[in-house]
Parts: sequence; structure tokens; C-alpha cells
Amino acid sequence: MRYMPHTALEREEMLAEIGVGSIDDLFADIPEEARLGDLLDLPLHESEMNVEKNFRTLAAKNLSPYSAPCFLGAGAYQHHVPSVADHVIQRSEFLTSYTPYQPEISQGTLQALFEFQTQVALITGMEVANASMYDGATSCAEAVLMACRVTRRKKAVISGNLHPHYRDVTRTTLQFTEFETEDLSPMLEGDEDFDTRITPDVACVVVQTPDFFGRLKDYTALAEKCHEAGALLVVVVNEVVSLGAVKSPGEMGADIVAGEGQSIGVPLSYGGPYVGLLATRQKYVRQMPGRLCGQTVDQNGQRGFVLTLSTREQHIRREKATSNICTNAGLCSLAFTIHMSLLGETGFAKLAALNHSQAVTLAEMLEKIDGISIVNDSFFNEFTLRLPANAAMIVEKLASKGILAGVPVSRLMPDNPDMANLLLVAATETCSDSDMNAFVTALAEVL
Amino acid sequence: MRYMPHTALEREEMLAEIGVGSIDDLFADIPEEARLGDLLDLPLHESEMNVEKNFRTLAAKNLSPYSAPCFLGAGAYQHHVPSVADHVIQRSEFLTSYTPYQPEISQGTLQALFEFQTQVALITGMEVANASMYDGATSCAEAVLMACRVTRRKKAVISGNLHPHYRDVTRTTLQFTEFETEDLSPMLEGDEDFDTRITPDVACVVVQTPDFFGRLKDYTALAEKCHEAGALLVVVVNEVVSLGAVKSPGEMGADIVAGEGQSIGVPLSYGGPYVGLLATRQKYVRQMPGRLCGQTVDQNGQRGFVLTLSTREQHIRREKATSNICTNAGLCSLAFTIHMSLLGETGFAKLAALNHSQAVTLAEMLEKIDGISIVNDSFFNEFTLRLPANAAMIVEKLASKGILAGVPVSRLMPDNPDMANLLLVAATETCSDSDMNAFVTALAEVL
Amino acid sequence: LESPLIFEQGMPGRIGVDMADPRPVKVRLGGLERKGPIGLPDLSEPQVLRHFVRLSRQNYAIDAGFYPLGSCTMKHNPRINEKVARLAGLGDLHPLQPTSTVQGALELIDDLAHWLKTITGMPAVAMSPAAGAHGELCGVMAIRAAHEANGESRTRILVPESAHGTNPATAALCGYKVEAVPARKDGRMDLEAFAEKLGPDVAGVMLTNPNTCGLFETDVKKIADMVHEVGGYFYCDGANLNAILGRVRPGDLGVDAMHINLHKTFSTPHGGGGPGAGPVVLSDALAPFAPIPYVVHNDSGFDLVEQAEGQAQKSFGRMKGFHGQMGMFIRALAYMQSHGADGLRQIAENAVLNANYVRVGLNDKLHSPFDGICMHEALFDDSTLKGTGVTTLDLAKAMIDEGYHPMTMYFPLVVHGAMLIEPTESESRQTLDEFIGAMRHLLDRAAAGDTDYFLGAPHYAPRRRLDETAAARNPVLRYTPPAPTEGEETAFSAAS
Amino acid sequence: LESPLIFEQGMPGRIGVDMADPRPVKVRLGGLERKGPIGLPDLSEPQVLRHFVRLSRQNYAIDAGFYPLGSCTMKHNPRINEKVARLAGLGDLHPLQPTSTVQGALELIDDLAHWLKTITGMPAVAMSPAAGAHGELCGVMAIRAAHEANGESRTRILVPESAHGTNPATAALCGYKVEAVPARKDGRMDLEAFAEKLGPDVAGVMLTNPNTCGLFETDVKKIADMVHEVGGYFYCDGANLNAILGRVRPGDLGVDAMHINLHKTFSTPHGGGGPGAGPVVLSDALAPFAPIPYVVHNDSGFDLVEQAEGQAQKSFGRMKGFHGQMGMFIRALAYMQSHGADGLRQIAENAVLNANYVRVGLNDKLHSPFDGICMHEALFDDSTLKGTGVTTLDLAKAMIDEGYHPMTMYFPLVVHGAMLIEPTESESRQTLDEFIGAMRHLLDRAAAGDTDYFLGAPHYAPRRRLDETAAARNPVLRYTPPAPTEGEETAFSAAS
Repeated sequence: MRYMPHTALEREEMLAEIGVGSIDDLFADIPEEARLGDLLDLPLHESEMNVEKNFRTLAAKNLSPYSAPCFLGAGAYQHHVPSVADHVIQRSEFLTSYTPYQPEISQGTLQALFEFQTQVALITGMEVANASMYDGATSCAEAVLMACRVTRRKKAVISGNLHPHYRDVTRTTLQFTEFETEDLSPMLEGDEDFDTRITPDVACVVVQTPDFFGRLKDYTALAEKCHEAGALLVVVVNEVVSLGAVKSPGEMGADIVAGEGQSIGVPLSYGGPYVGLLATRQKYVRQMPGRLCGQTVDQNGQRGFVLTLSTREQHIRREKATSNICTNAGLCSLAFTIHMSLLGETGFAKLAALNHSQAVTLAEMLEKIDGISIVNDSFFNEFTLRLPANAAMIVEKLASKGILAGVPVSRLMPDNPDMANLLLVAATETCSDSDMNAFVTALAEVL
Repeated sequence: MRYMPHTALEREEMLAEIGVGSIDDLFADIPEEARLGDLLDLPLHESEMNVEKNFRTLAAKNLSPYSAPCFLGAGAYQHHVPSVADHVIQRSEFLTSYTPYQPEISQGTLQALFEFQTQVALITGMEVANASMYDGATSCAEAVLMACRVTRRKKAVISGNLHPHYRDVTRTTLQFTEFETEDLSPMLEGDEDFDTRITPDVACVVVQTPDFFGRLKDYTALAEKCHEAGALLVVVVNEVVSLGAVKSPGEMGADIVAGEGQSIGVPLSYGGPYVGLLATRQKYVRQMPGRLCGQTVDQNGQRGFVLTLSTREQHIRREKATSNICTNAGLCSLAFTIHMSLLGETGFAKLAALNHSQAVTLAEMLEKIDGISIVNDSFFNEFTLRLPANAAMIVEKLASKGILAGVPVSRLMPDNPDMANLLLVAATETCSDSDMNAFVTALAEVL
Repeated sequence: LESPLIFEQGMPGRIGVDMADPRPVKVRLGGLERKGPIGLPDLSEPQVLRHFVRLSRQNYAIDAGFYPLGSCTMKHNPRINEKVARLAGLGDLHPLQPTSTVQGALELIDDLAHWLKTITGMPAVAMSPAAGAHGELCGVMAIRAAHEANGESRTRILVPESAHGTNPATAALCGYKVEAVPARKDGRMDLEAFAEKLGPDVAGVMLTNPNTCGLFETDVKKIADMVHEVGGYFYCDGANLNAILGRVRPGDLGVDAMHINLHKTFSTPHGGGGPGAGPVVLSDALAPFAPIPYVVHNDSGFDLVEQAEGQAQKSFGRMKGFHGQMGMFIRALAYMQSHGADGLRQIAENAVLNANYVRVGLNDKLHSPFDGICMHEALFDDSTLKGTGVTTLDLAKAMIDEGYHPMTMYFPLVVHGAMLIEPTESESRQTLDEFIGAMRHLLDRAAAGDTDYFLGAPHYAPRRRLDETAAARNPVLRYTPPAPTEGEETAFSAAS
Repeated sequence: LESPLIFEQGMPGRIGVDMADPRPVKVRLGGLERKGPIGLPDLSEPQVLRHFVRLSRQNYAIDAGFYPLGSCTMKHNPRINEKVARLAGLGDLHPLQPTSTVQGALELIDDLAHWLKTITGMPAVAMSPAAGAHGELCGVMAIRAAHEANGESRTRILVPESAHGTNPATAALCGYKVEAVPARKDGRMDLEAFAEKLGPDVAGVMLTNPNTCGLFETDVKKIADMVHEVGGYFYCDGANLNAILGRVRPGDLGVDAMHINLHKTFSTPHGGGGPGAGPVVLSDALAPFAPIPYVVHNDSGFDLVEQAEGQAQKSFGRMKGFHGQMGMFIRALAYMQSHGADGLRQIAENAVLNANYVRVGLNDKLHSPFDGICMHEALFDDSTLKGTGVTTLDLAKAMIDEGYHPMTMYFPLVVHGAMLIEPTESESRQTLDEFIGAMRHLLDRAAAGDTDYFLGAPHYAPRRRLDETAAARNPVLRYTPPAPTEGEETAFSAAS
């Protein structure tokens, strides 16, 4: 086997050094009746060449969004990832390094995390951010737990227009704790009524911008309401590119921002790994879950970085930890940091403007088709179409024509008959004019 | 433009520092009538995303040997390159480093070159090798020039079974020198008569193993003949993998080995860049062209490596240099070294055995088809088929069925009617059973 | 060749990503256009590339050297895995494509599930957990869901003292009271103490096996029987699965749930701290409570169950957006295929062989708190350092100067000044010999009283020892840019 | 973290590449089976990976730092170029596939040819030369072939003293006698001396422009006219094309042939010394003599002319196996498309701007042998070091300790102790400021008499100064393995 250096002779010599007669002797502690004599019922080792062929065969059974016009969003967005980002994260020193618990030989990872935290804080308009979470949905759940700890209250009010996966993950995460959620129903028009729901036992209200249907909302007034009632406002961001164009959650008065960072630097990869963002106010930092990187100095007085405030974490605090989370999304957060560094202020704003202009262009084209209307009064790069027929069926028809038309709302909200004809459509910088034309033409055909 | 850091403001400030008023002032030395006012008649800069799309579009217009059964050889061979090799050559420190003229900060490149030289010497059975040439064909030409310098004679006798590109490049390279070639005609059966041609003015005889038609020959007797006559024997190797299975040129008494190293570590890449090998005896090293890496010590006595014997080279010797060659095939030679290191003694021999067994298997399958015969009495992983019809036309027919059937000999020897029905067929470790079956079935159909 | 913070290198107006100019369109942002600048620095591509290449060179990595890091299984990360994860048609799939367009992806997940179930001898596997700790959460939630489905409200989870910190943290997140079970003198869980703590209010036990002392829990089947007897479940922390691959299947030991760290056992890269992936194998008793989504087979091919209803009505819910860490699944499956049944078994054999080789190579210089053969990692305490003034930490920092990553320190907590060394199967004997030699040299130097050398270590790293106390006392968690100039224009300018 | 030679790490029986076992077949090797072992070391994949990663870390590279290396144009190497060169359907094509199956590849070569012709204002381009020096050979062969076709046998080529060494070496290989033309005081070729040497036996002139002093040859058109007047051709060494992209076209200056170093001007990676690529643009007069193969258009698409007959009957022959450095073509075309007409012009502008910025930043500390504006590189001599005991070489080695690659030294030969600094357009002003500061600091230190520091430099590199004389006196060009043991079995064992 190419991955293991020992020859048969070396194994014999090493066994002799150890003072045992055979490899089996090393496994003598395993109860005899459970020891496996034969090999597992699995294929034998394969050459690299064959392994590559196996995966090419699997890949060929999928329709790649790279080779099909693609308008899918709903929490995961196709963006161009600069080759530099993917190159750097494949460098041995980033790819094959451990968690930076030994800061003297991990300054590369640590400085990048510090830069990540700063970028996330800047774009969300918050004071501080952690070194990343698993993904946006788990980050949302952790934000709610954190709000409960901060306020010492037990209830979270969840907007009906929060991404259903985020709602479900939050509910699942809280179900066996002392905390609970109040889930509102989705609303396609108008504003949700939070006022009556912000009772004194409410720890936080959770809203999303752009919301699941793509609409942009100003939550400034809601933030004030929350703060008056001693509750926190948690703002979720699915599509971080929107922050290049719109008012940040921080400016609206958010206390915690939970976001999905996939759009910056991270490939779609059929849903993971992604990178969860979590940002908040400095004063809440000791209630924050996940890793934090902080600045300090070394013995020589040189600036350096370390993982810090680890007394919040499970390997010190055990059952009293702020969270059971141990890993972060290290390499994905690095890709995020590199992509964001390449964009900079100018590029991030331009990318957002480009995405918006793409979506507006597509919306205008689609609105001209008879029988189709757009639900949204506002949107960033994704909006909700009301079709004259079942959206899931139309998506299937278009898929058979090689077009990935969007996400039928019913896939995520299956029990709501009002949603059956709704289609979420996203347009990013990756959509060409011919992609849009192909989509519009094909859609008109299948209606 | 993403590749250039200066902002407009910086350009202004820098011009002021320099003391000129405008960028145009920096180009004042260009004759006024030749200065370009307008931009070149070419497209404007494109995003990375679009550039990638452009190349994907071009790639889609080709039939990739990765997705088609492929039996092409004739001097370039499809082999599996381990992912480690391609990964390492993309590391910044190898990819973006300069020629190692500053050895203190180039030990990585230099040690790898030293290892390359050693590997090439070992597999060819020679004493020393240089740090690589452009490709096998140019290496062959340089070997002939070198032989002329060593012997102070002017004529090279070239086997008719040398790869025609090698013959042509040698002839082209020598055409304006004081040296000349005598080119024999290809011979499909029996041995060429060199004895009568090794006259006292002959500097060297150039032969190939396996020869262009895939046959293996023992040149031991020929080497003796050459040496008796004061001439050198130059042995060309197209397919270095063969050296894992057969007697080396060194064992046969070769004085210079010129080879193509593409098979080890280097992708087919439509013909280049490849890696030329050049190996010889220690006593001829000062007549060798190209870079050489040698071992030495530093001020502290630590082992280290440097480019050496540069007094042979053009930047010192100018018109008296052994060659005008300046570059080597650095990154390709590195890939070769990594792949060869992964193979090792065991793997190199096994790879060769596997290639041979693949070719024998395919030959046995093809021999069963009516009207087809194999020209070769011996071969390694490539042999010549005699078809009952024009080989080029059959190759076209099979290409339209998605099979890359081999190389019609007429493509390289177009003026020889005897060759019209001959097809060179190679089978390496990359051919699966189903590839071979598809080929045999389709060939029988189109005959 | 250091690099200042990226924020200290910007110059407004540079660009590192070219893109088309936005079409002039009627803005439909609902009046929420951003007003002020964000404060991100502008750089060009070469600057960004050089910055991160320079940063990388401040890092240690497996590709550059040996990581004898107990319990973390830092082993060779094959590059073919990175390559196949990036294939068009795999790396670029959107998670909400119609399932008819992702049959290959679903087949891949199903394949990986088959390998994991076969390796562990378990009937089911939940694929979506994003990391080991997330997998623990999945397993304990399944346990709690199962108890609740039976109408039982149990309150306690038993956890050995030597457990990873995530175990108690996870149990707490599921509303359980955690009770620690002490270890015996031989480093295994104390069965008598365990029996005493067992009772009808015990939801289950969380046991790492091989345990964090690097020892196989010889009584594991008995433990399983005991917890089952009181109606509890057996959660096995699978962090150390590497040591037993192909030699024993957890399913044959009575395990009800176990997470598998794909980044440890199946070598998806650690990446400086993630992303991981933590699928959880489940017994028949717990399988109905598995989280959504999961892949199923039907006549027209593969499909996804994405809602907790119908056949998934008992599911305890959803743990993560979309379907799990697909990118890690690809790498792990490539790793498994490369090894095959024969290679997997050899992994365990060589990992255990290497750990014991290090153990005997050092056990005259360092004290092993527990006698005899270890599994994949060798545990030592700091008793031989006593009186030298050199601590486990100092020794670890001195290892950096020798070219090694320090071993795991002060864990497990049951051993004083613990040093936990896991060489893994991908290290050669030559590397182990050099490592043993370097360690012996350091230990001799400590014994000889060269304390100052150790207190000053590392000497040759990119940084000397960092002041972690100062970092925690006054946390500086971000760069703070200079205040923006008044009246700067709106950065958003797509509007026509 | 150094690594011994790969040959010092082997252990027989390891494998780094898994593959299928050969089928047992009837061996058809003609009795030439290899008998003894070769002597290659056996290693596993992790060992090989770590070895080469460690080696890499001994190297300097553009991605890690600044290379002010005159005449070599070490600039940013974009990663997208590496990515597209590896696309399936490009990187994996066999050179002898039927042309019907490689229309995209031929279109790509044709596209690149179009860009090169447009940039240079020349009517034809030979694509196959493998490197700059190979391109020179192509150009001078075309010149000689053209003369011979006219029945002329000219004998001399004129080359300025400041030329790259490849120029005279190439001319010699084409059977020409080389005559050096001296430089004027302003660093340009001496026109009077040139006129004197011109005559009917002169085949041509080889001129680098901008020249190796970093100066534009102001009289270039006159030179072209003069050589044409005597029936000779004008070969332009295109090594410094970077400086004039989009500002002037060599075709408008009377050039007959010029090679283009794709690795300099169009940033295909230097890769520690290759591979390069050196397409040669040709005037109408020389185009018929271009080497085969080349791409042509016809009704059914693109095709290749591969034999020197028919339309290619005047071709001087073939220079290389197959069709040229396709992998480099892909990268260069991606680079050009990324820049476009606007970016190409900016390359030249910023490259020249940067060189002049460095020139004025240092010219009170270092002496410029030629006055005024330079092009893409700034040339200094060692006159200000005189009396310090510090040579150009010592200064260069001290630059290593400051984190820089040394500049080009002792070239061009026409300047004493020459230092040739080419910053390129991809370096930021900040980098240049730091570099200028570091150089000024070193020059002050040299002036202050701290000679020993310089003689001992570099102090912080992976190696101190290496003994190049010893290396050349007794060349050790390979590792010599210990003699093989008697009676070892045949390594080749496929036979049944």
C-alpha cells in the first residue's frame, strides 16, 4: 500500500524490539469473540488511477452547474472562486496543519483567522466575530443558545421567513435544552408582527436578510423593540455578497449576526463543507461559542496571535462549556479570507452591484412572460417567482432540458399548498446572457 | 487589472518622484513614427471567470484521451501521473522560482536536479546525466553534436528506424554546421547494415530502442564495432518505461543516451513541454550540453549543490559554447524525479512489466482478427500492425466512434507507400480491459 | 519573509478580482443601499497571493514533518483525494438540484455509508453531522429521542474521567446530568464504580474505545451489557477508530451509536482546524431516530428523505443545512477505496505497531502510567521530569526546536503532566527512530539540569512563546481600521 | 527540516504507486530482459511527498518575495493559467491524435499566433521553438535559409558587446562568424562601428531591444535600414518585449525575426529553470522558411502542416518533436486574454515606471553608467563600492539576508560589476520602497566599512556560500549507490 512505509521485514524487526511475537499480540486486549479473523467484506486496495476513474464515473452521472445554466440559490450560491484561493488552501502548510494550539508554529493559520474575524466583523457591521462555525444553519442555532445565555431567558421567536433549514436546525438543537422556540409561519406579503410576541421571557428574535424569499427588510425598528424589552436581535444572512450592497445588520442594531459564508471562496460542493459566520458585540464575547483568535506578543515583544478565551470551551469547561463545538471550518474560512482579500472594498461592492444588476435583468426578462409574476417588492440577487403551475414539476421539465431553473419553494416548505407554485430564482455573476436567454425561452416553452 | 497593484494616484506620485510629467515621457526614446497611440487591435482584459470559460470551450472541442480508449504512442505515451507529482510541482517554491544560479536560496531545485541526474544515469545504465533538455528529439540532436565534438569527426550515421521527428530535428540542427548526417531508410525486417557505414569519418551511429516500430534490439555488438572504429554509439529511448524491463543502453555499451522522459511524470499536453534526457560517460562530461548540478560544501562544511561546469555554457563561452541551450525542462524534470521516486526500484519494474503484459494481451487479441498481422518479432508496450487497408483511414473511422486507435505510420513517414497500411499501437497501464475490447471489436467492424 | 496584516497593506482603488461592469438597472434594493464604506483593504492579486504564501510558511504541517499528536491522528493526506473532490460534476453541485440530476452524488453518499456500516458492523449511519462533536450531539440526541419515544425521561449520562471534553459538553446540551466514572489503575474504566452509578435513570454511557489513554477497554462488552441491562444505550466515541480498523467492529461490541471523525480515521485534511465531518453509525434501536436528510433507494434510483415525516417521522430533526459535508465524503471514500479491506486492516496494525515502538523506545526515559501493550498511542506522565524544573509544556516547546510538533499534553486529565504520543501508520520507522533519538536527547538534557534551555524554548520557531494570558485578559479579536474620513461617497454604485 | 537525498531514504519492498499486478503473459521482449537491479530506492508516498515539500522550502520564489532580476522578468504567475492548462481535453491530448479530434487545440494555437502577430506587428510566427535560445536558433536558421535560397553564402553576423551569450552561441551553431559591435557612451550600439563592419558578407545583425542595459535603441530603425541595405536581416532578441508591449511594435521598426520568451513576457512560470517556450515572429521575407509543423485553416477547420513539402517546401526543417510547448501556449494565451489590449499596454507602462522609480531611488547611492530614463530595468555599476572591499557579489549575497533575491550581476559585460535591476509591473510601490530602503541601508553599511558582514553573507539562508570551484574541479554529478550485493534476483518478473 502506497500510503504505508513499513516493509514486512521492518514489521518483524519492530515487533522484536517491542518484545512480542506477532501483530496479533498487539491486539490481545480485544475480546476474543469479537476479533475479526477475515478481512472486512469490502474490495481490496485500488490504484490511484482506478480511484480517480471511479470518481470520474460518479461525476459523469451528475449534471454539473458549470455546464448548465444555473439559477439555484436558497442558501447556497454559485459564485466564481478565484484560482488563488483554491491554490493557497491546497498548500501543504495550510491543508495539512493541525488546529493552531501551538501558536509558535501556527502563526500562518492564526493570522489568517484574525483577518477572517476582522473581515466578518466589518461586513456585518459588528464589533467582533469568531473564527467560524460549521455552517450558517448551525451558526443560527448557536446564536440563539448564546442569546439565551446572555439574557438568561428561555425563548426565541423565529421569523417565518427564516430559511427552513435554519429554523429546523435551531429547533432540533434546542429541543432537549431548557430553551424553546416560537416559530412563525412564512409570510409572503407585509411585515411579520413581532411586537406582541416580544414578551419578557423572550431572549431573542431571529430574522433573516435577504429573507428566504429574497426580500430585503430594515430591522432597525425591530432592534429597538427588542432592546426595549431586554431581548436581543439575531440577524441571519444567507448570502453574504448582499452585504456589499445593503445596510449591514450592525447598522440596523443587530446584537448577533449568524451567516453562511459559502458565497465567498467556498465551492458549492453539494452542500458542504461551508463556513458559518458568527459576529456580535464585544461585551458578549465571553458567551460566544467556537474558537477565537486574539492578538498578543511573544517573549521578544513581537506581535503574534493565539487562540484565546478557551476557558469558554469544552476541553477546559467540559459540561459547563458555552458549546460542544470543537472544530471550526478552518480551511473554508481561509478560502473566505483570501477571496475577500482579493475583492477588497472595491471588489466586494462591485461584486454585489453586479449580482444585483444580474438579478434585476433576469427579473425584468421573466416578468414579461405571461402568467408569471414576482412576489418580491425588493431583492438582492434572488427573488421568488409565482408560476401558473407546480414549480417542482416545471423544474424537472427544465432539468431534462439541461437547465437548473431554481429551487421550488415546496422542496423546503412541503406542507404549505400556497407555496406549490413558487420558485426561488437566483442570478449571480456566473450567469451569462445566453444562460438567461436559454432559461427564459425554455420556461416560456414549458408553461 | 487584477495583476497590477498601482492605482492611478500611485502612478502620478511615482512619476513625480522620477521627475517626469507623464508615462509617455518614459517612452520618449521610441522613434516617434513607431509609437502606438491606440490600443492594439485585440480584445480588452477579461475576468478570470471568463478566461476559464474560454478555455473550457476550447477543451470541449477536443476528444480527450481520458474519456476515449487510447492506443497512441509513437514517442509520447499515456501514463498515470501520481497526484503527488502534479501537486508538488505546483508549489510556489518550485513553480515560481528562478534558475538556481543563487545556490544558497535554491537548494530545493538543486537537490532535485541532482536526484534527477542520478535517476537518469541509473535507468540508462550510464555514469552521468545532465539536468535535462527540451525533449527527446532535441536531445538526440545535441547528442550527435556532442559526439562530433568528442571524436572531432563530422558525420553521424542515423538508423532508419529512429523516430522520424528525431531524425528530422537532428538533420535540421546540423544543416548549417560543419557536421552532416547519413540517414538510412526504415527497415521493417532484419537488421540494418551499419558495419560498412562506420567509416573513419563517422563520429557516431544513432539507433533507437525500442525502435520506431516498437522492436527491441541488442546493440552490444554494434557498440563494439563503433568503438573499434573510434566512433560513439548514441542510443535513443522514446519510452523510458521500457528501461524497467529491458537491458539498459549502458549495458549494451552506449556512449551517449538521448531519451524522452515524458512517460514519467509529464502529461501528454499535446506534445509539450516534455523532458529530454541526456546521459553519457563521466569522461565526456565537459563536452556535454545543458545544465549540470554538482555536489559541494558550503562555508560551514555542509553538503550542498550548485550548477557547475558552466564554463561550457553560452553565458560564459558565448560563441565557443558547447551548445546555445540555456533553459532546461526544470519543472518537467522535477515531475519526473517525483514520479520516479514514488515508483522506486519495485514500482518501476512493476510498471514496466504491467505495460508489457498489457501490450502482449492486446497483441494477442488483435492477432486473432482476420487480415491483421503484427510486424514485430519483439516489442515492449507498442507494436506495429499491418492492416488490410489504409491505416490513416481506419484511424479516422475509429476516431468517429470515439476510439483513438493508434498512430498511422504514414503520418510520420508519408512518402513511403510500403507504410500506408501500418499502424503503431501502444497499450499502457491506462488501458482497461473494456478499452481493449472496444478497440478490437470496433476495428473488426470497420475493416 | 513575514507579512503584516492584510488590512495594513491596502490602497484604495486596487482590484484583485476583475469582473464585468454591472449593467445599469433600476435598483430594487428596497431603499436599503449601503451608505458608508466597509473598511476592507484593496489589493492586487500578486499581493494577496504573496501575503498568504508568506503566512503559510509560518506554519508547521504534516507534509513538512512529524506530528506525534495523541488522539488527533495526524496522518498522511493523499493528494488524489483533493483532486477528485474538485472534479467538475462533484465539487460544483448545488445541494438543491433536482435529485434526478445528482444521481452520482447520491450514489457516492450511499457508497460511503456502506463502507462505514461494514467497517463498524452497524446497520445504519447518519451522514450529516459536520464534525466529531456534532456527531456526538447526533448520537446523544438519538439516545434521548429513543428514550422519549419509550415515554422515559432519564436524567443521567455516565462518562469516564478520561473522556474528551466534548463528551460532557454534548451530554449537557441534550439536557443530561453528567457523572464521571473514575479509571482503574490499569487505565480502563472502573467497572465497580460504573455499576454503582448505573440505574434506571441512566440514559447511557459515553465511552471512548480505544480510550484516551491509548488502551482498549477490555471489558467493553460487559459495559455494553450492563448499560443495556438498565435500559440505557452505549455511545462510543469513535475518535480512536483508526486503531481497530478491520481488527474489530464496534457493532460486535454492543455499541448503539458512534461517531466517526472522517478527518482522523479517513484522513480528510485537518486544514488548521476544520472542516471535519462526523457521520454516526447507529444500532437498530436508535436508527429510526436518525436525523434528516438521508439517502434512500427506489426503483428510479437514489432519492433523499428531507423532511421528518413519513418513513422519517421518528427522526429527531435536522442538524445542519443541506446534506452533510459532501466534500469530506468524497475524500474519505477515495481514502477507503485506496486502502481497501486489506489496507484498512493494515492501518490499524501499523498504527499500533508504531505506537508500541515509540513506547518501548522511550519507556526507560519516560514513565508509562499503565503497563503493557498500548493501542495506537503511547501515554507517559511527567514523573521523570520531577525535580528538573522542566514541565511537560517546556519539553513540548523544546520539541519544536528539534523539528517536531509537540505531542498532546495534559490530556487525558487522569494522568499528571500527561504526554500522549500517536505516531499513526503513515510514519516510517526511520522517522520514529529519529524522533525517539531526539526525545531521548532532550530528556537527558533536562535530567542534566539545562533547565533554562527548556524555559526559553522554542528558540527557532517563527515566534517565541506567546503571552496567552495577556491575550485573554484584554481580548483583541480584530484589527481596528482608522476611522473613515467624513463624507466619503457611497460604495454602492450599480444604480443608473 | 532538511531532507537527505532520496537515495539515502530507501528500503527495498516499499511502494509509492499502487498498480494492478501484470497479467501472466508470454514475454515478447526478444530476450532482452533486464538482469540486475537498477539501484532506485523504494519509498512510500508520504515519504516522497514530505521529501519534496521539505526541499521546496529551501527555495526562494516569486510567491514569497521580490526578484529584482534584470533581464529575467520574474513577475506574477497567475494560478488560473495553471488551472486551465490542466483541463481535461487540453492537458491530456496526445500530439498524434487525428486533427479532427483536436480542433480546439489547433484553434488555441492559432489564437495565440494571432495575439503574437498583432502585438509585434509581424505577419507570421513559428510556434515550435522550445525556449528563447531555441527561438534564436529558429530565427537565424530562417535567415541563413533565406540567404541560401537566394544563392548567397554570407559568413558574418554582427552582435553588440552587450548581447546575451546565447546570441553568439546561436550564430555559431548556424555556421556564422560572430563579430562584436561596441557600445556608445550612452549604452546604445555604436552606429559608426556598426557601419564599418557592415558589408555584403554580413548575414544579419542580432540586436536586443530594449537592450540589456535597459535602454531603448533609439537608432533602431536606422540600424534596420542599414542592415537591409547590405542585404542582411535584422534579428531582434525579444527577451525584453515586456517593456514595450502595446507601446511599439517590432514590426514597425524593421525587424525580420524576433523570438518571444513566453515565460518572461507572458509569465509562464520559470519553474526553477524551465520549461520555456520561444515562438518566433517573422517578416514576409523570412516567413516561407519557417520550421514545420504549423497550423493552417481550411474549409473543414484547422489542420497541421507536418512535412517540409508542398506549401512548406522552403521550410528549413523541424526543430522539435511534435508541435511546440502546448502547455506553455495555454498559459500564455490565458495571460494575454486576462490582460487584453489595455492590460498589455499597462504592463509596459508599469514595468518602466517601476524601473525608473528604483533608478531614482538608488541613484545617489549607486552609479548609473548611462544617463536618463531607462526602460524596464535599471543598470548600475560598482563604482560606489570601490574601496569598500565589498564586491557586487558580496552585496548581492547580503540582499539574501534582507529577504530579496539578488539582482542580475556582472551582466551586461560592458559595465564593470554590473547590477541590473528589473522590478516588473506586478510589484507594488510598497515593495519597491522597502527594497530601496533595504538597498540604501546595505550600501551605507558597506560605505561604513562593515566589510566582514558582506564577505560572510548570506547568514540566514539555508546554506552559506557554496564552494563552486571545488564543485567544478572534481565534478560529483550523481549519487553513487553502494555496490549491489552479489546474486540478487532479476528485477523483472512479469513472465509467467
